Amino acid sequence: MIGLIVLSIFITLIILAVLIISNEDLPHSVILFMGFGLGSVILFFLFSAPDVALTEAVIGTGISGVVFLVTLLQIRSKEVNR
Amino acid sequence: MINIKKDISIETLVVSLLVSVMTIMLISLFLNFEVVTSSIGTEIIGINADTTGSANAVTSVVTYFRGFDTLGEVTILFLSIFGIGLGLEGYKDKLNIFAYENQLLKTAVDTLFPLIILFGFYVIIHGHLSPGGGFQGGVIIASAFLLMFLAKNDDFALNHKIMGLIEALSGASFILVGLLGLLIMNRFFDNFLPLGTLGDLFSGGVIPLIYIFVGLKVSAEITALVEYFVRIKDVK
Amino acid sequence: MLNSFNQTPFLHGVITIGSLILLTIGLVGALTKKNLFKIFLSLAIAEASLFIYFIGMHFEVGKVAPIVTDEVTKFSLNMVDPVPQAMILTTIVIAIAVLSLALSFVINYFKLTNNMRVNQMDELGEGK
Amino acid sequence: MSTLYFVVVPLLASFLTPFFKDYLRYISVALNLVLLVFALSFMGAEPIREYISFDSALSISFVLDSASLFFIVLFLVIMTLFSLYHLQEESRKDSFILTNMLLASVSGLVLSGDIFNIYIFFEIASITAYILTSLGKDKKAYSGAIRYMIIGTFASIFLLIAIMTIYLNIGSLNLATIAKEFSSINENSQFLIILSLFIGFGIKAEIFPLNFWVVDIYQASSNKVNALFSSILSKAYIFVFFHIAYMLHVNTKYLGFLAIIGAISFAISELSALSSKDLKRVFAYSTLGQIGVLFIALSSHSIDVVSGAIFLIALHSITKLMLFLSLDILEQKFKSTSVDIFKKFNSLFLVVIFAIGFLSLLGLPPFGGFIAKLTILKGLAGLQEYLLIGAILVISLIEAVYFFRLLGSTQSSQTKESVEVALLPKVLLSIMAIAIVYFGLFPDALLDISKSVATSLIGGADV
Repeated sequence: MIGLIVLSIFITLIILAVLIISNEDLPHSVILFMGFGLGSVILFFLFSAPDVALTEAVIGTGISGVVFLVTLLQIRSKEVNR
Repeated sequence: MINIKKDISIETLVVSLLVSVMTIMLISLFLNFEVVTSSIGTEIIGINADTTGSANAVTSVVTYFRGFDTLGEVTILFLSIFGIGLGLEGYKDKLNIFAYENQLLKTAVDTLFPLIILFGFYVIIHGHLSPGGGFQGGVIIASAFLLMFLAKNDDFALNHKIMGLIEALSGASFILVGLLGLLIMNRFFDNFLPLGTLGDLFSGGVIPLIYIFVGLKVSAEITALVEYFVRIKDVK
Repeated sequence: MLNSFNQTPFLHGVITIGSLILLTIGLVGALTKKNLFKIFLSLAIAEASLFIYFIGMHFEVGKVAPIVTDEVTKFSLNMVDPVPQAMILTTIVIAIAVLSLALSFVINYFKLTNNMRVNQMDELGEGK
Repeated sequence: MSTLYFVVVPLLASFLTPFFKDYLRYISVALNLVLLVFALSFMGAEPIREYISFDSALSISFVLDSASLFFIVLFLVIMTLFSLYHLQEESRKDSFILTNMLLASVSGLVLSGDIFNIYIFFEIASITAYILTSLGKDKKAYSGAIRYMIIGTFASIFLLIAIMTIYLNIGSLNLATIAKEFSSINENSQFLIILSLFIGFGIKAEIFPLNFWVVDIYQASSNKVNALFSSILSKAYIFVFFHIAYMLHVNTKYLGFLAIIGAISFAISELSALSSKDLKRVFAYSTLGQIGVLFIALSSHSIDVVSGAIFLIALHSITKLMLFLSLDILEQKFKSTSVDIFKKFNSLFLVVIFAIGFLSLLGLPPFGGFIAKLTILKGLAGLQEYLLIGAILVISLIEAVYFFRLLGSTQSSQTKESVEVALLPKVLLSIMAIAIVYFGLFPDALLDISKSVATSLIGGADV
């Protein structure tokens, strides 16, 4: 079944990527981006690469999500103040 | 969500067309070739058990065969967090941007914090036996500190002197392990400790040692990164 | 019929086409979007697609992770290539380092100018 | 005697920065001098290939042949002069860490014999450059740094594509192995690898059509940073690109393409420089022009021409360092880098320095630049590339227009302000000026070295 699972994950990832880029709402895109990271974590796990999966989970999804969100918060707080 | 009128301009169309043509060329190219069956990776799998004594071949590539890349990687992390610090230092303030209190989180974090730290060290120390290692464990430790920042706002402060010391010493020790290899075995990062039995916690020669230093450095650095980002406050 | 879906060539085909489409989406996004935040998101997607491609192409159906455990008791050629995994591990860390540096610059720039759009960054140029 | 010290010692020093406190500037000078002596001790030795951690191509290797040694020595000389110039200022943590990182990364770039390791050093050098650009901490600096990061991420994506295609096709990362196997893989993959390498390194080596961003970055950065960019960073990228190109025995039709691109780059940059009103931009355009000449010469696949290019690299590095540091003195006085400040300052010393720099860049006797251009033109004549010779000569005339215009404006009758140059910069600038004149009058020693460097660069994978 691995072929079909990989295919469906790829389709999800492509839809997510289009949504991330075309979305007008920035926080929305960041959440979707973390979902994108989760999808790639599953892919890495399926590809017998648990090390990379773990790294992508903690770094690619966790920390980069935090960094993106905090950047947004910074920009938002300023825009509200303006 | 997709606003066709606004999103699709001539520029977008041209760029999309060009990149798509490139992609189709790449796809037709990549679909045609066979991945080589014998690579340096397969050779490494063949000799790994005897040369490094690490049960995780990825770890032995990261810390031993391509240990110098890992040094570069640690350097990049160090450098970029240094750069972030240079820029954001001026905005640093005691208040953090999460200006709300969550009593539940506040209570839970006291139990969770040591557990997460413990888990982080577990991942670091078992880097040569199971998936994980210095980078992953280091980031897990840093995430415990992130939780602290979220829960306790101003009540939680890091001692920057100790952080800087950990960072400097672990980075320097990482290089010194390499230099010891150069002095004893005449090759940088070469193993100068007994290998032990494959699969034991105390095995793999210098690999656990290197991963501990990498883990300490990464955790200190990512914690600093998170702190810089979380504690930015408008100066005005 | 269903069996052919589980063969390595089909899998590699899916990985190639899928990740290159992701790469295209990322590059197009980076080239056409005007918001700095969106540009760096798109670049992150483009990089992630390369990681997926590289790991995926070294996987073949039935191969296991290159780790000796209780079930897999010795190193054999039925394991996936560890070198690409080590390379991608390194590259993921580099990518997040570069990304967070970029975002810190964006924060600094925004605090100075209140501007997030790349086409309005007109500080540099002839006579400025 | 490990070649690794060139990379590891600066890294160790920058990791240990918190312990050095106020002595950073002295440590910086000492470190550069020690490494320079260490590098000179390799002079005349046989090429060395050193494997790190494991004695086969499974591990990373460093290669020290006369080409990489030449570049290491050149970078160390520049860095030593730069750190000496820095002695007059306070010790600063940021400049210490960044210069050391820059030194480590460019040394790694030229020494490494492993394509993925080159990528790592490429990234270290890039990040250092981003931070150096942002050091000004104002709108301009951040705007420049953000642009640099966007374009730099594109470069690293393409470099990654090249490395992945290489590993998928050849199954090795060692440059020597790749060089052996490269001709046996399929044509399309070869083309893809070369194209991706060209885009990846071309962006960083500042070559047309990938150099539209460079001038803005130079304008955003301070003069000292520009001196480093122009005399160290771009040279390292150019060397690595041509090193890999020659190792892979790239088809001559691709090399011909590079020569044409070089000529276009030269022409466009010099034409843009004519209308530029900002000295930083003028010097940046001039750097781009010289890089165009270097691309013409380096892609010729002939030892005579390439040795001229190596000579030009050495001369151009020293000249640009001198010019940017002199501009730095002027900027500190006038707080501006507009071309108008050339009419305002009154200092015979600086006029002489600028004159030597400009005339050497133009390639007029008796300065070093003349010998470099003469060698390149002679070699090209030997190859019967008369079109390229004509192009170089015609475009040099354009170059002459704006350089003489700048020199002429120093003699204008406007009211002048005298500029005092402190002793240390005066000595350093004089040393560089004397070096330029010296290499113009007695070029033989450097020409011999250039020839051996060119031989080992073109010979490629023979270590």
